[in-house]
Amino acid sequence: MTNAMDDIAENAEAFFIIGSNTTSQHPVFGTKLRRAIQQRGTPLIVADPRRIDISDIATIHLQHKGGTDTALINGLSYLILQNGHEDKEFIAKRTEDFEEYRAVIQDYPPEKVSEITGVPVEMLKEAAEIMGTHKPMAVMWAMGITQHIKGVRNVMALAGLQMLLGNMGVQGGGTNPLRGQNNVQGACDLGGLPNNFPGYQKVFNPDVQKKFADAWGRGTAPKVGKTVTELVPEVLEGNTHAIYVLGEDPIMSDPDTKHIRANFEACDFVVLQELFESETAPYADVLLPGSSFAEKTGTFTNTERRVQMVRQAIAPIGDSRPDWHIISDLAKRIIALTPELLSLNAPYSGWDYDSTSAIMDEIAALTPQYSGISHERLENGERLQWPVKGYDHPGTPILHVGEFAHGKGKFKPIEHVPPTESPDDEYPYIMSTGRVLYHWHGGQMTRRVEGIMKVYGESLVEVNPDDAANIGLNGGENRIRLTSRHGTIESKALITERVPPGMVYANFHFPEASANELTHASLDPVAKIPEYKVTAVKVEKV
Amino acid sequence: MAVSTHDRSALIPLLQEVQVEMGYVPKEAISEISKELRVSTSDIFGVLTFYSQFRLNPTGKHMVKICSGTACHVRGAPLIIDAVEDELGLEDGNETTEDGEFTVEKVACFGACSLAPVVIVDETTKGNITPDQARRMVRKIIKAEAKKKKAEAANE
Amino acid sequence: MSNYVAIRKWADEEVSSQRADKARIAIGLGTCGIAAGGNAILEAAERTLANNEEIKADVVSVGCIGICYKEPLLDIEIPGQPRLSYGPVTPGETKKILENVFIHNIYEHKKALAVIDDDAFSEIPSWNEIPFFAPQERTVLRNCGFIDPEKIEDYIANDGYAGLSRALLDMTPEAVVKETLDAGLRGRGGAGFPAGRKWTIAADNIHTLRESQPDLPSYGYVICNADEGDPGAFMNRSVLEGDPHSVIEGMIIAGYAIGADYGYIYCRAEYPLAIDRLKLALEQAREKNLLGENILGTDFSFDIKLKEGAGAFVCGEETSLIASIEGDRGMPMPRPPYPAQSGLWGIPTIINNVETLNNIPVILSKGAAIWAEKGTEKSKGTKTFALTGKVENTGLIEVELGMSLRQVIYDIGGGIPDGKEFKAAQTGGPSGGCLPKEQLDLTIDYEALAEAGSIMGSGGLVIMDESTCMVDVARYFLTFTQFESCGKCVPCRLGTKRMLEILTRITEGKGKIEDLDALEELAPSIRDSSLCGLGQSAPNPVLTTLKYFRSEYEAHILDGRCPAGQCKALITYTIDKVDCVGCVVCLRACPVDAITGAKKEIHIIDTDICTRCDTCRQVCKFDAVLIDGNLL
Amino acid sequence: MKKITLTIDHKKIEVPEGSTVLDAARAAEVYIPTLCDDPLLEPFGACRLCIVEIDGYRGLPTACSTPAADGMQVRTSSAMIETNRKTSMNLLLSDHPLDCQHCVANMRCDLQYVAAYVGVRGDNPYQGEKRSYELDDSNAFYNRDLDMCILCGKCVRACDEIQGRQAISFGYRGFSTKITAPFDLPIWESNCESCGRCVDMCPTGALFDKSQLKHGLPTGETKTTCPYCGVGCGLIVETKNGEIIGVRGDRENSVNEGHTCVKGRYGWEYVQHPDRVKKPLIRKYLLEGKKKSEIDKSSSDWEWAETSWDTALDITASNLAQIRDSHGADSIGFLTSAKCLNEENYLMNKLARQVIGTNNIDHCARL
Repeated sequence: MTNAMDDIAENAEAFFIIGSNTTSQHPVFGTKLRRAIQQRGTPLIVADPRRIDISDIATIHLQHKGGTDTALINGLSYLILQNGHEDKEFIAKRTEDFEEYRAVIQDYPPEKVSEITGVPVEMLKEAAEIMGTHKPMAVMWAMGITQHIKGVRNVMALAGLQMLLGNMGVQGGGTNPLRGQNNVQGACDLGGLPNNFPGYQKVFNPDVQKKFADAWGRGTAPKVGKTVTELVPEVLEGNTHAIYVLGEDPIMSDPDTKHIRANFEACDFVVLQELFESETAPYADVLLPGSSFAEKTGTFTNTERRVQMVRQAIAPIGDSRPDWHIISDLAKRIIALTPELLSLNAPYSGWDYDSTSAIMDEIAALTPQYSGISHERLENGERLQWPVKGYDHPGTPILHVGEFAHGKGKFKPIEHVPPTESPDDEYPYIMSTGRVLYHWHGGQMTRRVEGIMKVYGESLVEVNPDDAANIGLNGGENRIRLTSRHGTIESKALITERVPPGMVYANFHFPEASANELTHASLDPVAKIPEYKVTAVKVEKV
Repeated sequence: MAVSTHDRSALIPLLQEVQVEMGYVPKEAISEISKELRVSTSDIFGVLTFYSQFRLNPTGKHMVKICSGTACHVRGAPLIIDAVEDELGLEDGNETTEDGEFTVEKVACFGACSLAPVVIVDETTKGNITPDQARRMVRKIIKAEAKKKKAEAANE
Repeated sequence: MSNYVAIRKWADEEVSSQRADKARIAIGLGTCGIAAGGNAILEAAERTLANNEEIKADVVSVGCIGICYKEPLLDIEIPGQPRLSYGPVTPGETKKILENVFIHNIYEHKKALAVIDDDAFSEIPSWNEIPFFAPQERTVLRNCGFIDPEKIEDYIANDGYAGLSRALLDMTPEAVVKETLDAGLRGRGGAGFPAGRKWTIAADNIHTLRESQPDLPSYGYVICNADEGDPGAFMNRSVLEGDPHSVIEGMIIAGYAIGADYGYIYCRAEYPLAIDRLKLALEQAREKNLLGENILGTDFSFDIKLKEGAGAFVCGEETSLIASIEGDRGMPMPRPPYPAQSGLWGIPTIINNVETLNNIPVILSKGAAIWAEKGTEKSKGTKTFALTGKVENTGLIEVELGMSLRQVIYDIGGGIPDGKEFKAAQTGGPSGGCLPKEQLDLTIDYEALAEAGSIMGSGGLVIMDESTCMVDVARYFLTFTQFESCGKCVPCRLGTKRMLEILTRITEGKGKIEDLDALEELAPSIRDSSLCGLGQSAPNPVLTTLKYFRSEYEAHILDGRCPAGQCKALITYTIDKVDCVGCVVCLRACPVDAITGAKKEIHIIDTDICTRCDTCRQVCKFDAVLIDGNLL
Repeated sequence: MKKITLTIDHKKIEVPEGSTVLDAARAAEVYIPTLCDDPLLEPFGACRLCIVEIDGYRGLPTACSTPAADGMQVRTSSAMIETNRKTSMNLLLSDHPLDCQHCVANMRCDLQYVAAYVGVRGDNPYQGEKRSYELDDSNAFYNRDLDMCILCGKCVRACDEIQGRQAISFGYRGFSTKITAPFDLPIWESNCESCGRCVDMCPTGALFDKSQLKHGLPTGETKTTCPYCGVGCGLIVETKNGEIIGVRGDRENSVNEGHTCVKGRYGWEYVQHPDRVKKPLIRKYLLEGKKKSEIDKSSSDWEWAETSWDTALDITASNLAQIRDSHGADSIGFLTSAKCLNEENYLMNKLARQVIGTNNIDHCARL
């Protein structure tokens, strides 16, 4: 997020939520927005194919067809330009490539956009009018925008919209992707990506390579590694021989489950470090019992780049150990087998950490954004949002104030591309996937909470009442079978107007009916994100 | 500037309209108004149960409104209430008879205090009424209803 | 030449042309007129006209003139002749009177009540000579019963909207506020806060708001509190029904004075006639450019919306009323901020009651000095009262402030009926108190009433005689306040509940003498720590009855006796052996067959079966049914 | 922001303009009893316990609703104040079950505390009817016992002002006033999202977490950060005997100001779930030195064996090293975790890049 959550809730003059079921997935932030809408009267525009909780209080709900986000955003930009509501000064001073952008946008008049997206022209006009006259507007999105074959392009289109309106680098504005998992931000920040060392330092940059080789006593080849969606399928191709999984459940969360299973099955050596015998456990050779958040001390980084303390509340359960213990212990044992591989006198070559605080000090030394972060500062109650450029730097609640991190903001003209899968006679429904308020991700945690299971104890696939009638559901057991080109599941149906006709909505919280049995592995060419939001399926009564 | 299109102040007038139309405020109307005005059903329920004008259940076919204003009270309204409730067999604070024929409502004040005590039966207002007269007003309607039923039965 | 001159000219012409050639038969169809059978009179008049072609007249309904005990009233006005009032009339008498007057030129009739503003007939008194009207001063009720409330021309022809015209065309808003301050008009809704002071605060706040936030849709509101919730009061209803324009004019002037843009009339839904007449009046005023955009051609624009209350006494409380208009439960909010600082939707708002606003046009058209000639030093002007209960002449009255209670009850009210003794006068409704015989010479003004433990209130004045039980009256009011308590604050919600429980125990003969201590301990705490006026004043009926009628409480507790013969648990009905003639009327009427006997035999009441429903006593023509051995 | 100075019980205090007298008293650390006020909610003025005397003010204004003004002289205690507080408290308790021993809120009950402060004890001079309702245990996480409710309205206001949900409301009026879900139905049939904020704010035992029934009072508390979504709410984990017995929001964390969602507040049982893996597990074939390619996965070779950390880590280390040496570093992939600590993610990255020598590291950011 370029802006902080409280800043958005308090200072935005309008909200644009696209592809985020905010009140379910980021409930406490959703609540802040809801409060602003109800108490400050801040107008809200929601773009989502489904009726979601927050769209019920939206000023306008643009119910566009799944996979038509770019066209929708371009159409709004078209109208903003037509109304003369663009921020000419901002565009001139702080951006480049505007003319190329404008040229593409000219291809998206409201009539055409309405045709593509299914949103009435009047609503497009109304939304563009609000955007043009309520500045700053904050844009929020989540997986609804990114889990498409063109997810990255959607994000660029939104960045274009915000630059057009001059809503960047100001209080209450910005582009604000809402990060899903509690520490997905931290995992990205600290090198959990195949192309980046910690702090988004590129692996292919020789200076970076040298920096880490000098610090650690050994570096990697200057070449981008494989993403999870490439890595696993390469087992069967003979390229991947071992997989080490820390606290994830790829069998539940990765697309095209059948294929994933086959790859794990064939892998030479699988290490799983987990709390439970998850859906991935049957494929593991070793299962190392890690610890939950309550059993260890360290930090998480939230969606607004704020680093916060996690503190140990109870002793590790059984013989389980904090994960950082396990990793360091293992590292030391591997190094002991071939100590010659690294230069042991490099300043950060060693693994003898007495606490996570010491690890944070190493992070600070090697990660520009974290260079001012320490447990000590956090324990003193400081609010630190990266970049924190030194131990005396207060952090950066809003990014891009006065100047973009990389100089001028580049307008990227993005054309609409239809989704890979579209409904046909055999698979007439579009399935979208996501989470529900009560569950979390693969459900390993929430399915082990009694109260939550009482509330939401089985998989429910949302079906529109009209479709339910066509399928022949009569309010009895309402069991349905969903079949895609990739697999099949059975589930109970929840008949609700929240989904439009022609669409079903499934979650991946329950292994017996995981939506990912049906999804496909078409990947966004840049971010390698699977297209979870658009799968063609057929739906039958069981 | 905030954009507000949902005027909460329309809530009570809307509920009043429904009540005039239906004689009470049914659940379905509440959900509809809730969506229309974006006021939660719980809030609407709170409003409905606050104001004595609103009813959540249908009333009887005939309304007997008995004024309980001060002037009426000192001039014998409690006796009128007792008499009417006794005549209709109403007990335990029930307002509507089991057969759904009558609803008896105690009204704070009609503002016709100089004619206390006052009773309104359907469209007829009666001042300076005695318990015995009140009983007779009610009996007359019961008789008329019985006669009507008999006539209907005969026609069939 | 201002617009107003043209409008006035139009109204005068309309009225004189309507009255010049056609007679008018007016029937009082205020709520009380209807309750007294006014509709039957209207029908009788119309039938008479239909059957007698020679009678040429319009039959119209008018508001209440106030003399309720003579309802239903029939007024006849023939061009060139004074107006005559008859009442109470029956349908038969109506036919007779109309035929007499119109066909035979006979004006006298045993029901001839008064001649209005004339002494043309020696046999019929002029209206200001009859005892009910003679001591009254009519400012608020200046038009009630005289004009047709459904015709704006009637109002205008009687100086209506002259005050508005003067304010708008000749005065600055500041001068209008000053005029109101100078008049010393105090709020007629209850506590008597000076209206001008309220206006001054609101005007200042509106001014500041306009400077600081120049693009708001509105800056100030005027709310007319017409939610007359006081049981036993109907002054506001009568004014709204009989003279709706006076209130509207008052609101527009107030709006101009403080710089408001909109007004709301918050009217009881139980007053359907008032609502209809207000709606009509608003339409007419708009049509005549007296309301809406650029009123009377000036820069000032102001419009009024009508909101119906939904039945909650607490909405008389300013912050509750605002919550109610906003669509919420009428639960009061702590003050400050006062509505004049931050009211409806957070905008400065003044809330004035019907009678306060009704006085404004008079102050503006005649000037503060003339208006303030009436009344006392600190309580200026006149005040209307709903004189009801155990008094001979019930009705709506208006007197100069400073008149004594005795004058009101005996001179205007004609004393207590049936030769009974006066016991108490209740003023101020559930927020007020009961004043005993010793206070009969109390002058009616804000300070004197407060000192005696009651309040002026909005004008309910209920007279009680020896057959009224004061404990029961206190219980009655607490039942009311408990039921009407919004439930928010602890002292009011639970304090009134506990007081009510104690009072109920006493009336049921289960009281203990310590209960009186508990009442005396609870009352001041509820008064001092409740959130709003409802709770703060709820103990008044208990405090005053305890103060002035303590012996009656003690009789219930110590002697197990209700001196007034009202508390069912403490009384027995018997039949006097001497007076009973054995007519079997009571025996037949008894709904529980508690009476035995036969024709010409003395009847006997079985007190175990008797439910004390009072039916036998009411039907007995020989006063033979006694309560506790007494004839009540 | 403009500052104003006032005196509370002879204590001078400077507060920002817009503060209430109660805010000022809190800043001055002068205790004023209250049951319906919360700094996070709008002033309400229902309990009437925070009455004070202020020079130049009529009667007994409530500190919660009276704006602090420059030069104000406030007294928080006097005979008049004490008498009225006692009456209000006695009235409150006259409609409240007094079997504290049976109440979940015992010893963490604001009503109990304030009653003791005001000096009200057993003998209540005002006896009478008490409201009585059926216990509403329809919600999966918390119960509503309206007999205990003192109608302070904090739950209603929390649900409205903080959660923006309006699932509950004041219903009826007078003595019959109660907190209701729509149509008086059980709370589960409302649109309640079980965020638990009402429970958090309830000053009595009217709202309580089901978990409190089992465990009583915590003996330890730890401030930490929520393990669910990216918002990163501050939590306080309540513990007893080395176990978690409850979670509530951390008011001092500006991300959530004490607020949580249903998962954050009630989704902690998994930590202690019997399913937790408590010892390192390893496939038997590894202990027996067999080759994976040669075993039958349906045989006992593929069964789990509990083992020591040393064994598990040695076998893991040697297998990884051996695969690295025979197939190259890039034949190994690492999936790090968006649920783990920053420090742990850094170590995973270091393990992959430094120890193994591959950039094949990723996590479920995209999923």
